[in-house]
Amino acid sequence: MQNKRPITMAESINEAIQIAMKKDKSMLCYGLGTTDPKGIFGTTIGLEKKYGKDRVFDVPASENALTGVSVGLGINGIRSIVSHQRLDFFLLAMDQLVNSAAKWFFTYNKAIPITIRLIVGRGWGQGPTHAQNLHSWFAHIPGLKVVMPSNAYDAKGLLLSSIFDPNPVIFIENRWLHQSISNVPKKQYFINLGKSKKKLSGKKITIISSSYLTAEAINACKYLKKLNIDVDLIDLRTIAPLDWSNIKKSIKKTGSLLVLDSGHFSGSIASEIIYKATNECFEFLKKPPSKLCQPDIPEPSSFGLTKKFYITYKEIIGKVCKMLNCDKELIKAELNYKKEFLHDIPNSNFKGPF
Amino acid sequence: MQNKRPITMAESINEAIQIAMKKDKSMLCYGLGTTDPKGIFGTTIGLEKKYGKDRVFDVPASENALTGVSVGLGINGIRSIVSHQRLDFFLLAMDQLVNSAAKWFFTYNKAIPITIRLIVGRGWGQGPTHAQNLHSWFAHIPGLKVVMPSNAYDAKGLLLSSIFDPNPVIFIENRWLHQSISNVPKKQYFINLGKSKKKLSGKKITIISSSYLTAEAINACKYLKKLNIDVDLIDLRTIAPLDWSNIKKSIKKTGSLLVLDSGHFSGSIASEIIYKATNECFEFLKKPPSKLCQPDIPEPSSFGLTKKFYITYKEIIGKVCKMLNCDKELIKAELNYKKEFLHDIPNSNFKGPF
Amino acid sequence: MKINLSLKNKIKIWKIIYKIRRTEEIIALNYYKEKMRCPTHLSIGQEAVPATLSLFINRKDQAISGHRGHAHYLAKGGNLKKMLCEIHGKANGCSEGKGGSMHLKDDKVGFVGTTAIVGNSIPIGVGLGLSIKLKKKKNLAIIYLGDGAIEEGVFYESLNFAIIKKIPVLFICENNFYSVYSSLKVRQPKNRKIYKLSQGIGCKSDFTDGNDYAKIFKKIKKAVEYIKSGKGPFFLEFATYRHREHCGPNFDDNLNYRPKKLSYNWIKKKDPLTKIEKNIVNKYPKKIKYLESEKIKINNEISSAFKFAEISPYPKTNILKKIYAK
Amino acid sequence: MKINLSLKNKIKIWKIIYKIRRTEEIIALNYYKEKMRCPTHLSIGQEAVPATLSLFINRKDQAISGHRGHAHYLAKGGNLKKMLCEIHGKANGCSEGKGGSMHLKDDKVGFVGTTAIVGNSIPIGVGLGLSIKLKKKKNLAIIYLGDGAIEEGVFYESLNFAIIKKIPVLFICENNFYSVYSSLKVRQPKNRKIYKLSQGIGCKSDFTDGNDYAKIFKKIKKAVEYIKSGKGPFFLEFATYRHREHCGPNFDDNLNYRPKKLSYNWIKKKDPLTKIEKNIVNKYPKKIKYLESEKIKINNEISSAFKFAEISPYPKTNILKKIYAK
Ligand SMILES: Cc1ncc(C[n+]2csc(CCOP(=O)(O)OP(=O)(O)O)c2C)c(N)n1
Ligand SMILES: Cc1ncc(C[n+]2csc(CCOP(=O)(O)OP(=O)(O)O)c2C)c(N)n1
Ligand SMILES: [Mg+2]
Ligand SMILES: [Mg+2]
Repeated sequence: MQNKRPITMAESINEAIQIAMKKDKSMLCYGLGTTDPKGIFGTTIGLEKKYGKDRVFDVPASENALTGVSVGLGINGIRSIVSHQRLDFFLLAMDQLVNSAAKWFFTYNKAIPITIRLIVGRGWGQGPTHAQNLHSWFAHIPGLKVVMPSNAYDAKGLLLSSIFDPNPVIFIENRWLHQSISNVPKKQYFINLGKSKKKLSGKKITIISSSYLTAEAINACKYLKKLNIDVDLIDLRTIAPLDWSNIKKSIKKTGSLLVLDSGHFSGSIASEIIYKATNECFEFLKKPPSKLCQPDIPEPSSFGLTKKFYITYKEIIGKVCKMLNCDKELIKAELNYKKEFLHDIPNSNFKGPF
Repeated sequence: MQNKRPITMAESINEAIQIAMKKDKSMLCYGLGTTDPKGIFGTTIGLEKKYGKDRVFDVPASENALTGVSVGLGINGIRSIVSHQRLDFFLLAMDQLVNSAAKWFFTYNKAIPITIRLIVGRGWGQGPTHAQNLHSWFAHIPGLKVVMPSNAYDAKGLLLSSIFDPNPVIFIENRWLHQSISNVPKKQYFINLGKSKKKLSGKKITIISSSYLTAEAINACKYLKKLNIDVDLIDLRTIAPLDWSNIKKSIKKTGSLLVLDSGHFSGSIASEIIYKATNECFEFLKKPPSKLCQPDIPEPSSFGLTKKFYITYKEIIGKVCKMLNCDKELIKAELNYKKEFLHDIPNSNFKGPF
Repeated sequence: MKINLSLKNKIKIWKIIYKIRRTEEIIALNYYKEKMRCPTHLSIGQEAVPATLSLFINRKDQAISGHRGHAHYLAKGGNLKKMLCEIHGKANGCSEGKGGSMHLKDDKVGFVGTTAIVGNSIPIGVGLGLSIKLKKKKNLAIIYLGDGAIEEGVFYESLNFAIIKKIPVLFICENNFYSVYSSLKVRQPKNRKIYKLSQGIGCKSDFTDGNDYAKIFKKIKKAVEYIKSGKGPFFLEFATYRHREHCGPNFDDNLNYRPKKLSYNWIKKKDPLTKIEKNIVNKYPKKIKYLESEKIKINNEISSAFKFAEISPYPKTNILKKIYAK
Repeated sequence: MKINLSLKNKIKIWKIIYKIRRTEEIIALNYYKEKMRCPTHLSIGQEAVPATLSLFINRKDQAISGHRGHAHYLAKGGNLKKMLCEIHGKANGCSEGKGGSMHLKDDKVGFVGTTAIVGNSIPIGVGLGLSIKLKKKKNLAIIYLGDGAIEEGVFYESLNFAIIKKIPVLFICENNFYSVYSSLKVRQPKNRKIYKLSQGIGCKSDFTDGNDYAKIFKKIKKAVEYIKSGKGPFFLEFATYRHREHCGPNFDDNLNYRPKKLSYNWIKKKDPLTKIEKNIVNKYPKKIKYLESEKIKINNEISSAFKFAEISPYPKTNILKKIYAK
């Protein structure tokens, strides 16, 4: 049983790094802002002081080189965790990621233990180059693992597994989750990469989600419950490797599939899941599987332009009801109960400007 | 009617660039090797002499900066065509491609007319970082167009359209097609981006292909014909935008779908097409749509390791027959007629080492 | 070039500095209202360089900048209303609300844009310069960059290319010693000057105090002459300082990431606005009245622009459909 | 360091140069058979630098290189059979046939790998150096790179980082004036020396003739001493020349991309093998016999290794399943 110890995901990530730094005395933790007063949204605060300047350090704005450095360290058996405050910045490092890190083990039979933390921005006017969800890029590259935690508890166990995985792991954190709270054991624990998590059990429809969308999905399912729609909700946890066997089981049970994906619509990982579903569960499908993705549009900055931009519990409810042909009036009535928050912040405590 | 004028795709690309350079007197053509004696597999030969050093030039090995330069040129209305001898090298330029080129029009309402030629290596021991097919990455990014010609005729018309398109266009050339020959009119002609091409008309199954795989598909269809399987073969020509309406029509007719994709299996554009097919043509599908992709493995270098690595007409025939439940013995007999070529070169004229 | 640092020109510089300063202060003052919902990097303290540069360039010269672009935009003559609308995410914004504070442009005055990825705008600026050269115009491209941006490989690649092709680009590096909270110490070799580095790459370069309009004036004059003579790019490094936090409206020296003495020296003793205003007032006391009346005008312009932004409508979402140019 | 350029050491250098030269020539001779089915970049003409360096390093020093890596691999003591097997795509290859000529490694002698993307191995080498430093070892990391590789921004980023962290890295830049067919003229500023550039970035650096073992010896000695004293990286630029085409077994000066005089001078007059052999033979005529007998040994070793590679089996395809380390 999990004890009651509510902490934020930022804190649970910090704990995971600390446990790892203690377990592996040679492991490094670096990246722009790692040692600064804000400590990457609080996730790296205190590390430099505890583990020393040799192991925890700030770096120049040279994303590509510093990715390559972690490959060199890995060749010599030194693990590293490298943080980037936005996924978008990491586009500068695609050569080292794809041509070096992802392929070194294949080519040279030498494990490269790197964990690359990428934070995905959202809201508060982040705009076109501070909020990209490009996880499907990473999942397309053989040799990489891609982890997308949805809560503080998972983040700790998944990050520990990522750090001690002998492969390059892309660990994607949605910025809106850093302040989300769950009960997190103090001790170390590992959550297997490649295994999904059943969040809710139901019979009417399978919903697949990951990262922040799991929070919206859970919210949606509460309302759907009131409409007598019980959902089999699976949180992917890792999108590469994909836990296909659990998804398959669920689809066979419900015969209906909705995949949520924060990436752009075209070329999303959602489509890959739907391909698999169609290919392997064709006879079980009662209706065409569907997906909700972000549109094929860069994120605009304006508060006025982002109002309908994100997938929220409302869109999920709407989509499920459409798929299952529910009574529209009923849904509307249910939804109108819900208080309106500002759509570009996760809660009233959330403050810009960064 | 197309006149008989057989030339290679390398030549037809060269012609397209020349036509464009004449039409638009300010347009530039650059990239590593553009002016060298080999002229990027023959595609840029003679250009410097005809259009001058100001407009046609070699550059330092600085892929990211030179992509940004083309954005700056585009802002001032100067078109450019930038060539990269391998797609893999272009991974260095993802920041400028995704964060600048793809988003400039969205953000600033200013068209950026760049054509980026990426050559995809294959065979002759290219190995892990000289043969990557990452077109699905580009198709995932809003604002980019992605063109993948399958023959000399298409290449000319598509390249002209790409160059005069006001958007950044990724023009992907499979190296094995450069020496492929078709009848190509001397004059200029444009092939619309976003429109596919019906290569064969049939009723039993829809096959979707692009680039070099179209050649293999055509080959496969010849054999399938002998087995009384007539195929509706669609060459995508451009994968972004995708010509969904034509694909849809075909699926409704045949009820069966096989998508060929030279990219890695997971997160392929093939899955996106299959998602659309399932979502919009569910009731027409007689069987689950299927795809053939390259495996989720980097390309190995060894002749011995690549033997079964690529999708050839044989795999296509095998897959179609499996989907349509044909007689296996018959297929084997048919296939054994075919003379064996070395699998790591497109034909006996093809020579390494680069 | 025949430009002198006459009283008239000093006043021109002062006006721009003052306008930028006041605009930024008004933004800071109102940020708490949560109507400007985007990351916002203020230029307070760093106004002297773009203001002085404005004497040497016209709207046919093209400038590009990064995340901290307000001062560069305004000094180039960028439309104040459109900037404030953009920061407010409004339809009248210079990027129609799509980009926010980090995406400013004004085509009418040759301000081509700003980008939010460090170093990202540098090669684009070189491309602008190359097109100017190819079109055989006498203008130049201006690339604003910070001391952090020079750490990105693309800076090095871009500078190398600009030198080879003798591209008319003026690199303006505002070295404020910090990249977010990180001091130069953890990012660059000790005692290596950025302008010397640029020289090592092969570019003409120079350095001066970026809060001293007179020194800036001299250096820019020389650099612009050099570029206009067709010899290629010039790299100017200016030491300067931001007064407030990296991103956002507040002061943050309480966090102690910058030495107290350093901040005191730059903020209290070397403030560029104080410096130029004092010079004018001391040397030409008769001008005090004029300055005061100008201040009123400028403040009025700002407050009416600010109100305009506040009451402007949000953009229609159909503009989001424009993903491809036609 | 107590190493002198004694006769013994000259012979050591000569042996390595000779072995590399002959291996490459045998590869070139046999390439037409189409059994070595991968892009292959020969080192003929550029053997002197890695051969001389080998006197100063041992198997605990780690080297990394790029597409033209044969000489670096062999000079570091890399297994000849495994290299030839790799080029032949055989199971006994040093990358089990997965990488080909452009992917060589031999862990036993500290040859960590080569990569096929220009500039790509540079930051990896810096990472190697950083781990050596963190483990408080006295060794160094060696990064081989060409004059083309320094054009990639990642070179600049990596060098900057190595300097800041005082990482024990020896940068060995073999400047053969060309990147494929492109001369330095179209790629780098006129009259800018690469070692001066590195100095501008903040790195200790030096330059010499890379075909003259005696000069190389002196410079490397100094550089290695500097690095081992803990002061950080050192950048050495060596002028040298490739005799054959960029990629493949042939001569290609008929294409006229290199000035005839330049080629004549470097290939005919400054050949590094001829130079060192002449010196030994002239100064120590008694050694002629020894050299001849060594030549036979080396040639025998090469031809038996070559045969071994030719008859070795192809790898089993199940090795391709190893995408993730366990
Ligand atoms: C590629 C990239 N890495 C990191 C960031 C985060 N970031 C935003 S501004 C900034 C500081 C840049 O420092 P400098 O160039 O000196 O500009 P200043 O803020 O001091 O004006 C950083 C690191 C970014 N936007 N892009
Ligand atoms: C990023 C990248 N761009 C281009 C190439 C193509 N390429 C292969 S080798 C080479 C030449 C590099 O020149 P240099 O570093 O001087 O090495 P050299 O071949 O002269 O030994 C080039 C451009 C590549 N492999 N990677
Ligand atoms: Mg700064
Ligand atoms: Mg070279």
